[in-house]
This record gives sequence, structure tokens and C-alpha cells, in this order.
Amino acid sequence: MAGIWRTAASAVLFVVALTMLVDFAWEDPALQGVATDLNNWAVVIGAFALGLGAYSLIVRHGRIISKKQTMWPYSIVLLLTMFAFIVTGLITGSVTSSEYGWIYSTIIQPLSSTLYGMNAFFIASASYRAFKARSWEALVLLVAAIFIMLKNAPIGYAINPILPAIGGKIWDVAGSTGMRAILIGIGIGTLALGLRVIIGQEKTPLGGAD
Amino acid sequence: MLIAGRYAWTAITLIFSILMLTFLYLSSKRIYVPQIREHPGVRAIVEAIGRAVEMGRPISYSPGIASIYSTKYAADTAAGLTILNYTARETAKTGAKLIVGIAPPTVLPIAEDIVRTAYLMEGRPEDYIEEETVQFYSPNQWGFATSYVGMMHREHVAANFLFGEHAAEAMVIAESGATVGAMQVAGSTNVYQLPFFLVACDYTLIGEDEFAAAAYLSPDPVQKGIIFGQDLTKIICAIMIVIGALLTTAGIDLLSRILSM
Amino acid sequence: MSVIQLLNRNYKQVIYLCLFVAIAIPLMKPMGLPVPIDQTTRDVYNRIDALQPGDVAVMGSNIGAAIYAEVYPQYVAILEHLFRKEGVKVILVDHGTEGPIFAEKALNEIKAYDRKTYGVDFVHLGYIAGGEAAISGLCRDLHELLEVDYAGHSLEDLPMMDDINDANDFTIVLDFTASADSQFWLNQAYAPYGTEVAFGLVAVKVPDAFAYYTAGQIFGIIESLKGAAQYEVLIGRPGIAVKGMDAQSLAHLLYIVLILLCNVVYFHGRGKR
Amino acid sequence: MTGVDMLAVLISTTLILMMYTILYRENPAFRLGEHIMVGSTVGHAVVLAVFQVRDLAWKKVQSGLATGDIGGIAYVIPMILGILLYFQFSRKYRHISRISLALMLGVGIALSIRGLLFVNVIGQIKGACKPLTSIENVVYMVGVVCVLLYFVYERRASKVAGPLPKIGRYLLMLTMGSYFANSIMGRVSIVIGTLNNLLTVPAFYLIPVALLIVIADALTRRRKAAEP
Repeated sequence: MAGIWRTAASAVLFVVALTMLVDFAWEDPALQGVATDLNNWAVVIGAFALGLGAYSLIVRHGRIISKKQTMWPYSIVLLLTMFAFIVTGLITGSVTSSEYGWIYSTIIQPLSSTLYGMNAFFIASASYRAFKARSWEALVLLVAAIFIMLKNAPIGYAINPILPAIGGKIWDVAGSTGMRAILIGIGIGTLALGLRVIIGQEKTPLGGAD
Repeated sequence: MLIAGRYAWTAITLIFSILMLTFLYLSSKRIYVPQIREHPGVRAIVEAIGRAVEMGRPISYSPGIASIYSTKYAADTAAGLTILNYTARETAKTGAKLIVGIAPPTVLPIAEDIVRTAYLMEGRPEDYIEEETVQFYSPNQWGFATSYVGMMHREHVAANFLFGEHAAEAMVIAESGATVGAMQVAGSTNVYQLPFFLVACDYTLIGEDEFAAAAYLSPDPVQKGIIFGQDLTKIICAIMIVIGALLTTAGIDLLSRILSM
Repeated sequence: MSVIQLLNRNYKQVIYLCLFVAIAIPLMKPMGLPVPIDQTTRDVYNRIDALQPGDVAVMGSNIGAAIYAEVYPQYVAILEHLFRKEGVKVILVDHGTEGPIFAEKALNEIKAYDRKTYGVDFVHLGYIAGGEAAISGLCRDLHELLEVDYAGHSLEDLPMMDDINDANDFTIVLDFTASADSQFWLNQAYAPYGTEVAFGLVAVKVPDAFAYYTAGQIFGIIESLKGAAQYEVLIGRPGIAVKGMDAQSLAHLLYIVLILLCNVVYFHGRGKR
Repeated sequence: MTGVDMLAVLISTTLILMMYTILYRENPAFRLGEHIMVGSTVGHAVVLAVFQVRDLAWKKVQSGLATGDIGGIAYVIPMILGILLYFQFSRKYRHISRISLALMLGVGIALSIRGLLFVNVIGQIKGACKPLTSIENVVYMVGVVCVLLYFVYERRASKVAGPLPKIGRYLLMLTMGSYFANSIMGRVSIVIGTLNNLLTVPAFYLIPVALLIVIADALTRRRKAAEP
């Protein structure tokens, strides 16, 4: 039984991807209509997928609480916060209602911004201990980084305008050589991985080999 | 009929796809298995293991914090596990002590299986200690980093490998590795994490280097075919750029007109 | 335990304190260093300044709490500039789950509802799931994908939306994001329809975007808090971004000093061995 | 400042200070903050999921039924596929979720291939074809070719390429330098945003409270460690 579903899924993946690719090159109103529908259907499934995170958290933390595993009180707090947000959002009817806006800016905003900015501190302590010019490559990187930092912060311009000018020159060379090749590499890499998934050679994204 | 402005896109996508699929097929049927060059990153791994054996201190390894099924980083984690396979075989051969730190629950069984079979194949199954050689820390980024750093200091590791997908916590790990005096080799496709690895570690594999090293180390011929298919398309792009630049210097913008068709 | 030993053992906490101080002091007592204007910011300003009545400006957003500090000041500054342009229609659309909250916050901050009429001069379409498929759906056939705006008003009741059907009707697209989402507008608006696109980005995304800028695929970039400060100066409305730049300068000096110290100690040690 | 605003400042400042305790050491306060964050962000996603399904699908099905428009009614199909997605959590029925994943992946892969080949490959090649009239343009052209050759791994091809890949790796160091510098500028900007809220008046008073707690904890831990 599972085998039929798996082949059906691979067939759906192949047909859908091919339709959307041909639609980009071939002018055909019927094809364009099908491609638009497939596109908008994917948006709807994407909306459902937003809830997957909640489902897996409820299952995992529910098990932690029921089995009293380590840190189970934290799991209770996690689930309570989640339901508080769900209930507030659904009752007020929109994400931009004043009540929802209040709990959002009081809880999500301070936590996310603090955690996301935390790396600034870890990079600072690493700058003192770990960022050594062990090789010529690391030396080139550090020198380039320092000049670009002096371009990024107004203090560089205040000390001597030559510093940000050098930083700007390094930035131009970096942008037009390394970056351009990396973008081409990403384009080629995406095509390679995409083709392997479409023909079914790469199974991991579709839920692994089991 | 074909939409104007997209002829070039169609031609390039078709040519590149045919090239990639052909060499994928040829390598999978072992008709032509391309030779991948020995990457300096691989030489750095061998050197780091040798150093750890000499100093009689353990080796720590992390295959990344991304789950095996995360669509964005599945390829990274797979490469991290392929390199783990090679590292485990080398440590078994040389008798060095290996400690593998795991964050994602889905990767734990796979990593345990890889290391257990590697020790078995090198004839030293007794060196693999359950729950010891491969240790699960926490699915949470910071919980994992704290436990991994604690292990590095306790065991006073001589070599540390960071492959697969790492994020902000990698800074804390790489710094601790430097303070412990371990030789560190890292690899990542996350371009925002790479600069810090490059200055904090002894050698760093940049982006696709990780996949090339995995293909070089892995017995599976298909990985080599995939790499070679992409090599050819990159060479074509390089040739187009050279021709395009020379033509525009001569005042003929033929290539960019073709590419805009 | 002498103080030096204590400092050396807890060097991390000492460095964290230095960074905290380096940022806190200028925030409380700004130094007022001049903010040089980058060409990438000026290009966005000039393009918006050249907008004619009847042009449509789409503001895409993936702003979330994490990148709020870097990108939200840009979003407000550009929204303010667009609202000063007579007859220019503005569409706000979010491809990040937290986008709608910041869109409404920005609209209220510049008092949009009092200055212009909703549905005639500006519309907020809200969040659309599906990542690149959302942007592609919007650009292919807007009315096929969406029937209501963020607050539930039907699009039929919004007169401005009648002659806006796909990306051909977008004069310019400005996308404010941290992740790869900015690529979606290049792939689904610029590539198929040639729509003019510019980005407001977090600093770490700017190197990628710069390669698109030099290739002429995007017409400008607003670079993190620095770009926001420059835009605030250009529209004569200095705000949080300009104040932040002094803190940025001191913090950058601290990082450079730490890196130099690290390498001086390293080479001194290597010299001795 | 009303009572509600004061409460908001009190809660948000406490949460900010709880997260900053990781700079001292991993501890219960930080863990609590993390769990609240995970719960709240996922709760937010569920709220949006419900509204999205209502606006993007359910309303179309309703209007389709009312007017008899097949296109509208057809939106029942993605809704069913969306529900089937949740079978990926059951060990036995995981395969049922595959078709929904396949449709989403198929559209996703096709869209990224369409865009990236056009923008990243063709667009960037056109961008690199500049006339070799200035030194910069020559450096840019040779540089791109060198970095591209760095990412070529076949043995014979890289032997033919000679020293070019090595130059490519050094040029990559300049690009990594720009990421290094911009990463720092980005993270510092975020800390500026957070401290800007923390250093305003009502929030400011909580900082000494947090410092006292941390110092007290450090002293007790040192005394406990000192005991034999």
C-alpha cells in the first residue's frame, strides 16, 4: 500500500515540476491556467504547513510532561504560551488587533531580538581569543574585514576618508568576483539538486528513504 | 510557441540539465566514474587525526544541528555524515578516541550506526562504547553548544571537526576549540557562518568543497558523477564570461544580446 | 586571586561588558558623527523621488522581531517618502509571518490613515503563505490569488485595485527582508516581467545583493541600520537610525582593537617559540 | 504611562534581561525565556495558518459553491492535501502525506530553478561581460573565472586550471571579509535596537536588579565550589 503512495507522490512531483518549468518557456493559455492553479494550491498547502511546527511541539513536549522527563516544567510553560497566542489571535480575529499586538510586542519581540543579537557578544569574545591570522588566507580575510568595517561605520570616515575608500575598493572587487561566482554556483547547485529530486534520485526531502 | 526573452533560459537549462543527468547516469552505471581531486580539506582532516594520535588526546566531531529531513540543509547533513564515516574509520585504524556530539534526534540513530559499522569494519568493535562514543546532547541550539563545549574542555580534545549545518552557536564552539588548543577543521555552506570558521579554524571547506570532500571520501560513484556534471556547467559559464568580455571589448555585445533573447 | 588573574579567567564577561558600554554610552549621549551617503541608498531615493502620479509602488516585507532593528527603520523612512509623493499608489504585502504587525505599526507611525484614503491611495494585502509561490501567485494574477486584503475587505471594494492585475502594473517593488525571500521578487517579478526591484536588507544579506546591483538587476540597496540612517538624513527626518550610528562606530572600534590584540598576542607568542 | 503600558515594559524588560544571562552562563532563566519564545512564535504561526486557510481557500470554495464556479470549488483539493500533511507524524501512515509534500516541493523546485537560472546564471554572466577597457574590469573578469574554477573538482580539469583556483580562493577571502564585516554590523544593529528599549527610563531600573541576582549567584557558586 505504501509503495503506491510513494510512486504516486514521485509522479505528482515530476508532473508538477515539469508543468511549472515548461510554463516559463512555452506560451499556452491552458498551460498558464494550470500552472497558476498549481501555484496557488501550493500556497494553500503552505498555509497548512505553518501548523506542522505546533503539532510536532505538542506531541514532543506532551510526551516530556507525561513522562516527567528532565525540564518538564519548561514544557508546560511552552505549551501554555503557545495556546495563549492561539486563543488571543483567534478571538480577536486578526494578527494586528491591539490585544494581539500587545502580547506580540511584549513577548515575541524582546525575546527574538535579544537572542538574534546575542551573536554580537560571542563574536566579540571570539575576536579576542580565536580570530588569529593562522594562514595567509586568514590574514587576507581579516585585513579585508577591518577595512570594510571602517567603511561601514562613520568612525572610519571621521578618522581618515582613505580608510572607507580602500574598504569600498575591496568591497567592489569582492562583490564582482567572489560573490558573482558564488551566485552562479548557487544557481547551478539548485538545478542539480532540483533535477535529482524531480527524477527521484534524491529521496531525502520527500521524507527520507523509509 | 516559445516566449520571447526566455529562449536563452530554455537553451541553457536544457543543456545544463542534459549534461548533469548524463553524467549522473554514466556514473550510476559505472560506465564513467570521474576522478575527484584530493581536496586540501581532506588532507587537513588526516593531519588533525594524526596530531591527536601523537598527543594521545581525543577527537570531537559534530555533524551539524540540522535534522536529516530539513529541506534546506539535508545535503549539508548528508555530507557531514559521509565525512563522519571516513573520520570514524581513521580513528578506529589509529586507535584514537572519538567523541561525536549530536543535536538533532533524527540524526542520532544514523550517526551511531555509521560509527559502529566503521569500528566493526576496522576490526575494533570493542572501541565503540554505547552512549559514549556518540553522545546525544540536546535538540536546542544553545543547549547543544553548552554541552559540546563542556565535553571539549573535560576531554581536552586535540582535534575538533565541525561539518554539516551550524549557526550562531558555532562561534562559541570554535572559540572553545581554540582555547583548548585543538586543531579545528570545519565545513559549511552557510555563507554567513563561513567567515568566522575561516579565521577561527585551521582549515575550512567553503560551500561546495564540503560536497566534493564527501564525494572524494565516499565509495558511491553517483556522488562523483553529480559533482562532475556541475563542474562542466561551471566551466561553460567561465568560457561564456571570457568570450563575452572579449567581444564587448571589441564593441560587439553579441553574447549579451543572445543571452537576452 | 589578583584582579589580573580574575580578569584573565573571566575575559569573556569583561569583553561583553566593554561591548555593552561601547553601545550604551553613544545611545544616551550621541556624538553626532557625519553619516556619509552611499550611492546604493541615493539610487533608491532618486528613483522614488522620480515617481509620477498613478505609479504603483509595492512594499514587500518579511520583517520579523529578530531583524526589526535593522530593517524596520528603513521601512518607515521609505513609506514616509512614498506618502509625500502625490498620486503614487502604495501596496503593502507581507511574505513573513510577522510582517503584517510591522506594516500596520509603520502605517500608524506615519499617520497614513489620516493623510490618505485607504483603498484609493494605499492598500495593505497582509500575509500570504507559501514563500516563493506567494510572490509568483501575486505577480501572475493578483485577483486569482487574493480576494480580500489583510483586514478582510473584499478587493472589489478597493477602487485602486481595479487596474492592478499582475506584475506589469507594478512600477517599482521594494522588498524589506533578511532571508532569501528578496530573491523571490527577482525571480518572479524582475525575471518574467522586468519590474524594477530594489531591496532593504539586513547587513549580512547585502554582499549577495551587491552582485545583483552591479549587474543592473536591482536599482538600489538600503544597507541595514546604516542605510536607514542615510535615508532618514535624505528625507530630513532623523530618527533612531542616525542615533544608532554613533554606537555602531564605537562598537566597530572595539572589534578591531580586539582582533588586533588577539593577533599581536598570537604573533608575539609564535615569535618566542 | 498607563498601568497596561507599565506592565508591558516590566515583562519585556525582564524577558530581555533573562536572555542576556546566557552571557554569564546557561541557566534556568535563559531556558525559561527560550521555551516561552518557541511557544509564542509557533502559536503565532498557527494563528496565521487558520486565517490563511480561511482567506486563500475556504472563501473561494464558498463563493465557488454559491456561484457554481468549478475553479473555486476545486480549492477543496489543496485543503484536503493540506490536512493529509499531518500524517507525516504517524510512523504507519507517513506515506499518505507524501503527495501533499510532492506538490509543494514540485512547485517550489520549479519556481527556484526558473528564477535562479534566469537571475543568478544568465543575469550574472551578462553582468560579468564588461569591456576590458579598465584595470578593474580585467580584474573582475579574471577574478570571476578564477573563483568559478576554484569550485571545479574533477582531477584533470583542476590540474589544467593550474594556479587559477588558488587565486580564486584568495579572492573568496575578500568576499568572506565583506560577510565578516557585515555580520558584525548587522548583529550590532540588533543589539542597538534592544538596548535602545532597555535604556529608556522605566526599563532602566531593572538592570541593577538583574546584576545583583547574577553577582549573588556567582558568589554562592564560588563558595560551593570552594567547599571540599
